[in-house]
Amino acid sequence: MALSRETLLGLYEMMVKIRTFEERVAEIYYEGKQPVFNIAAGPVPGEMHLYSGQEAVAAGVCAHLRPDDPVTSTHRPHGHLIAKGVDLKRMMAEIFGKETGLCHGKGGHMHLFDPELHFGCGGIVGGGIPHAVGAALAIKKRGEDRVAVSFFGEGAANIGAFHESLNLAALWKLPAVFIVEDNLYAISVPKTASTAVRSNAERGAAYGIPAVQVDGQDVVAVYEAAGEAVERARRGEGPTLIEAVCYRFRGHFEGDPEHYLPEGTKEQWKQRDPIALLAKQLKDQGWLTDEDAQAIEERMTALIAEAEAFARESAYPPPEAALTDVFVQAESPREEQSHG
Amino acid sequence: MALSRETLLGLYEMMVKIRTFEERVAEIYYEGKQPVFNIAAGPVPGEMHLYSGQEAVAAGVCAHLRPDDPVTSTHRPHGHLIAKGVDLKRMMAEIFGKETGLCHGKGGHMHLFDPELHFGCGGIVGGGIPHAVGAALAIKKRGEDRVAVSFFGEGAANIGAFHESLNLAALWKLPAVFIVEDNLYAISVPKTASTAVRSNAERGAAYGIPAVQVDGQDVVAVYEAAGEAVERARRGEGPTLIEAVCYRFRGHFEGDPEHYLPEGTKEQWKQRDPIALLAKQLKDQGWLTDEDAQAIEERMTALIAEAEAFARESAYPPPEAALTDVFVQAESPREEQSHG
Amino acid sequence: MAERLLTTARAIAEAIAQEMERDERVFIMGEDIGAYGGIFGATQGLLEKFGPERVMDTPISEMGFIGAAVGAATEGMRPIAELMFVDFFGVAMDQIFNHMAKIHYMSGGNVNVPMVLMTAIGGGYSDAAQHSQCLYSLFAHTPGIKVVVPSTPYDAKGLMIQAIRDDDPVMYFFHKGIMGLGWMAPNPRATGPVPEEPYTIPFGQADVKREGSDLTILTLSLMVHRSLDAAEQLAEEGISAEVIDLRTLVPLDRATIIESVKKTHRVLIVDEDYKSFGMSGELIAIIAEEALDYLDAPPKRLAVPDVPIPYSRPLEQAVIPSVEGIVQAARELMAE
Amino acid sequence: MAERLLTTARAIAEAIAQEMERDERVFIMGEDIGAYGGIFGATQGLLEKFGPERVMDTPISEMGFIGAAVGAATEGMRPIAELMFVDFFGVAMDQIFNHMAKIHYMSGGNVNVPMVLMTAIGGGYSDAAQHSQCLYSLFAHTPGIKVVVPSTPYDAKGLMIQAIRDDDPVMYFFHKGIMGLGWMAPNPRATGPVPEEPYTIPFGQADVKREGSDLTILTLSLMVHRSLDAAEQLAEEGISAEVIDLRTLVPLDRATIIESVKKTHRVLIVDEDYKSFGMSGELIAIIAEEALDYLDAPPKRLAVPDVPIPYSRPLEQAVIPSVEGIVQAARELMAE
Ligand SMILES: Cc1ncc(C[n+]2csc(CCOP(=O)(O)OP(=O)(O)O)c2C)c(N)n1
Ligand SMILES: Cc1ncc(C[n+]2csc(CCOP(=O)(O)OP(=O)(O)O)c2C)c(N)n1
Ligand SMILES: [Mg+2]
Ligand SMILES: [Mg+2]
Repeated sequence: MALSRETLLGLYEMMVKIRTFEERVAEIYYEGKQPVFNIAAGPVPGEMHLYSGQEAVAAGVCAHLRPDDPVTSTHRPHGHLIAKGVDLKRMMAEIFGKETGLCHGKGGHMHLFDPELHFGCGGIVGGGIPHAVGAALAIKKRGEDRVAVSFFGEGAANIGAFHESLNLAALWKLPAVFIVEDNLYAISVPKTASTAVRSNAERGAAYGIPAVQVDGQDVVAVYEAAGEAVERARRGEGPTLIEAVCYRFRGHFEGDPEHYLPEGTKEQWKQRDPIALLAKQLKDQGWLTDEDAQAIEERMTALIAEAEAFARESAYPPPEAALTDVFVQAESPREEQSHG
Repeated sequence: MALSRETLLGLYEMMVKIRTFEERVAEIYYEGKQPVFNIAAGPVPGEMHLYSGQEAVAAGVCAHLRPDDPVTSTHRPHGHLIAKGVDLKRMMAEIFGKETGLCHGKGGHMHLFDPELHFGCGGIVGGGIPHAVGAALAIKKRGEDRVAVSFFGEGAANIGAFHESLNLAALWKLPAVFIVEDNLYAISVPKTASTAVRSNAERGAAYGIPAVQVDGQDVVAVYEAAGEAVERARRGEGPTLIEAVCYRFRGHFEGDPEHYLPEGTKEQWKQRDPIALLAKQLKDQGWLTDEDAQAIEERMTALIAEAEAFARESAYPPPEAALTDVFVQAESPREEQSHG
Repeated sequence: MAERLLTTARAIAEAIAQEMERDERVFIMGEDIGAYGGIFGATQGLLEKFGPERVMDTPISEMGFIGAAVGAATEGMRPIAELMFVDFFGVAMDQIFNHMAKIHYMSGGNVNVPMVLMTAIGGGYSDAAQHSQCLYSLFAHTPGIKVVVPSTPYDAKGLMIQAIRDDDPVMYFFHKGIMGLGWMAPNPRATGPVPEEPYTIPFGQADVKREGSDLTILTLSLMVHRSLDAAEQLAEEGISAEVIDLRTLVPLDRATIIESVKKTHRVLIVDEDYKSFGMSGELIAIIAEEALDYLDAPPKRLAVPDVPIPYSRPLEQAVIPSVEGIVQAARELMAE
Repeated sequence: MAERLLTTARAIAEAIAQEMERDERVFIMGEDIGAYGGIFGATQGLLEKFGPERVMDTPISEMGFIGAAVGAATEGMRPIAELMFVDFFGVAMDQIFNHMAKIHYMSGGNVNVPMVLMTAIGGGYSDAAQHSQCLYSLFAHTPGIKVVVPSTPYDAKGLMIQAIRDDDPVMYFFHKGIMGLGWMAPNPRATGPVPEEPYTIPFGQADVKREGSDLTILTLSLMVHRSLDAAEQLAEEGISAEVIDLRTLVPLDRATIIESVKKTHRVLIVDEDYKSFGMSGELIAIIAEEALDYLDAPPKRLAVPDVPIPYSRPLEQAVIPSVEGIVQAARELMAE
């Protein structure tokens, strides 16, 4: 089924938004880290895993999701959260470690939580997969038509939590969709050195789950596969596993020397930039002009500049704030002890 | 290929040996626990998981193994260790917690180690699977033709270690054989409530591993499937996954009320007692008479009585022994510090 | 009216049942908690009352289902998960340690994880190295987890209801030897008076289970019972031991500890966990920090002497603190 | 001849290389330890020297490959496994805790598990709650694991060789901030003299990194450096601090600790791990048990105040002990 102009333009805009965000974060990240790279320096310290190159996956999947559909993500979460519809200001402020950030500065780039969007992520590979199972379980218990989606990398598909989660989701027929983003590498380790099968879609059989591998550079392919999976889940027919084959354009994290890449492969993959691919298609269909494209880019740049300004102007949390939020109830609930 | 008389009689004897051992252990176990059951009382305290009913699996697999082939087992290890060729005296003494036991009383029924037989087991479900991978890795590194075998239950096939281990074994093409003993239950939880697929053989596909489900009450079926798998591994062609469908005749552990069993099912399964099945076949072939059978039983009973006497006569370790064996080297190696 | 007596196992199951009735967001997951009623009886009768949707037997996938409890909790449910033996924590520790415990903090307080992870602890019945540990210290060391370790049926019920109502992740450790199980060595104090109506016991309130003036015994769980038995014997020798049941390690009731030490000037820690780098060290450190000048003798501790739990009865009995061992340690403490 | 200077990372990689040359049973497994050379450089150059059979990149399957190391060790190999960050221990804890640590004991001493599990610890560079922890206390609490935590290139090499030659399972914790990485804040002491030939440093020998007479600072890893810097400042104020680098927690050099405290009568523990139920408590307990009467002031501890490590720089700097914090704590201790 051919997608409407509106849908395609929506996907396009979203991909541009993510790319623009990521590339701007990269620039900010290197502030204070040049000429000598010091991971602790600059306005954005710590590790930084960017999503550039994989935009088609986040955009294609999240286009089917409502704000109240739970999503769990990874150490590379920006794309998913943006596609889910986050307030870029609060997201950027978190990345800057500011009081106005999504987590008041306690989480940072790898630990972004947005309860309004039912979004969570974290730095432990595979750690979010069981959370999506639990969210889907909550949905099923309440008889709602929401869907829980878990994004993770092909590297994560070799950790125990993957197996346990898929089995539980299938066994309990939960409204969950599992998205493997196969960007070919887990840091420096290629999929061929980590995964005994070529495609994680072959692993659906181990749980009786419908599974498919799609071209993750082709946002339409992702959109269609995800649409089926999400609908299936909403109808109460259980989970789906999708592997989207894609590529990360910026290395595992900023500063990755990428010595492990076979020469020329990145350049080849960049020939299939998901944004350029869709732009070409849209232009071929007469649905996008160069001026349109430029306008979109400018709009996104402005949005992100606004988010950046907000982040920069925001204050850091006071040092004492480090001691709060360990517990909701530092004291016990106020209810009276009825005995003893 | 029809099996030789010698092979079949060997399998038969081994099954009888295991059964006789287990049933005698059960009797001993209840000493001091009647009329009131107290798990801490009697000559053999603690949990007791017996193997009666599943003998065809241990016998059929281990018939292909040499003493130097590593085997990892579970909380239900007696059958595997006996089939591997253990000294019954030292095994029984360990179960009694005696100084002369395999582990000088420190291990007990769930933690039996016999380094001469390259045998280990433990009480954590799935815990032994990665050890078999490591043993197979050691074998491969040394270019030996040994094979590492891991036994575990169908319940264990849902834990993360299963997934990680099978992927590693397949990826590294290790000489390993994975035996799922599907006795239909993990304590009270039936396979249908734990496993999203009917057969764990379907899970071989997730790792590109040859996988097969066999009738675990039929020792010949087990023997043949295991023979292929072991040979394949010895030839350096990688791992195999075998699921043997069987049944435990004595409940999960001694004292299991088994309320969860659908009425009559155990009786049905007992109709297919693996020992009786093979006895019938042997008798039909004229390779076993009632007298032969009785003689074998008596021989086994005598062997086990001898082991029991040894265990009973042996001393307990002295209390101070509790403090040794935490480390091989309580002090640092004697080598001199060459600097500093 | 005669007091109603319950075993600890029944007290826990009743607490869960009452909260499940009160709050439909509460449900429970674990291995063999349904038809079997829980290996240690903490969920007996729940399946019959609430059905398989709210009392869910799980596969042996602790990482998966404890992680699912975290995910369900962040979606507004109030799950209870049972980890059958605490010894199995290692297969699920990432979910416990990096997610359950930290999500509230990492989210800047915006996401709550209201769940209870309950688990069985303790040895003494020859279940050996992988089924006999206590390990509460590991979790008390971990920021973000409330650590509850009851010793009596009464406390068990009140602390469980408190745990379920608490908006934070709570780990609830019950000792097999206090559950009142028919197949364990009888412990008369494993059955006791438990009010029928729901009640709560606030966290962070230690309970002085016996008053005394010569030394303070700080302990919890089954060791409360052994310490009370020891105190009895010590009383006959003219030594008056105060027995304090900590009840919760996080939050910890420092005030009660310090007050008692300031009164008795001598302290013995009795702990079934491993000795080093755990609870016993922490308690001594707190006392040294806050009441150093009140100590008339070095603090003493009796704990598992940094060895795995051995199987053989004489070995196991040698490493788990016994009534005799406590009496002996108290005598030595008084002699210093 | 001028001393040869190496970073800690290079010292560790050299130690491993020398042992791999000496003993063909030694091999190493982990994520990104091959072509990448280890995220923290502890395996740089090894793949080139020894090839992919002995320097094995693994999938992200820590339970699997650490368990495989256990299995290979019991089969007579001497594996080294790298857990990239200690924070990830939770996905592999069962293998570490119930198998690696206990098999020797459970087998009655008949099976050895000669392996090294090395891992990166520490924060201070905004890597937040799941990538900044220290956690050595958790493993020191676990019977059956030797716990090594070096602070200098020299110690790192000698202790690594010792670890590989040891017949017991050893956990080896290196702090990212002492590795001498080009992409971290420079730490001048992360580069230091390291002899070329192989040498060992016995476990259980603390090292007095600076002598002093007014107070004893007990610490390890990066905090040795911060304590030495603090001692420098304190010296200017006329306070003479002794800085003891514990180097190994298991075995622990109690003698050196007690001797120093008996000399200085005051003790400050500096620990980058969580404060409660961990190393700092244990050290104070040992001192209270063995040297109570020598203490002129309550022992003091500076550690992460029982919160997860926050991301934002001012928050993180507030919770990880700093040079200023150590100076301040020492001053307070002297004033008591
Ligand atoms: C349990 C665990 N092991 C290892 C790591 C270190 N690590 C962080 S990201 C990563 C690679 C992840 O690869 P993949 O899942 O393919 O995601 P990608 O980075 O390619 O998006 C690794 C090994 C971790 N964070 N958690
Ligand atoms: C990690 C872990 N979880 C739970 C248990 C408790 N437990 C012991 S045996 C068992 C059932 C195992 O079932 P299965 O693997 O099918 O083996 P079987 O007992 O049927 O032989 C369970 C749940 C355990 N020992 N380890
Ligand atoms: Mg990847
Ligand atoms: Mg089973």
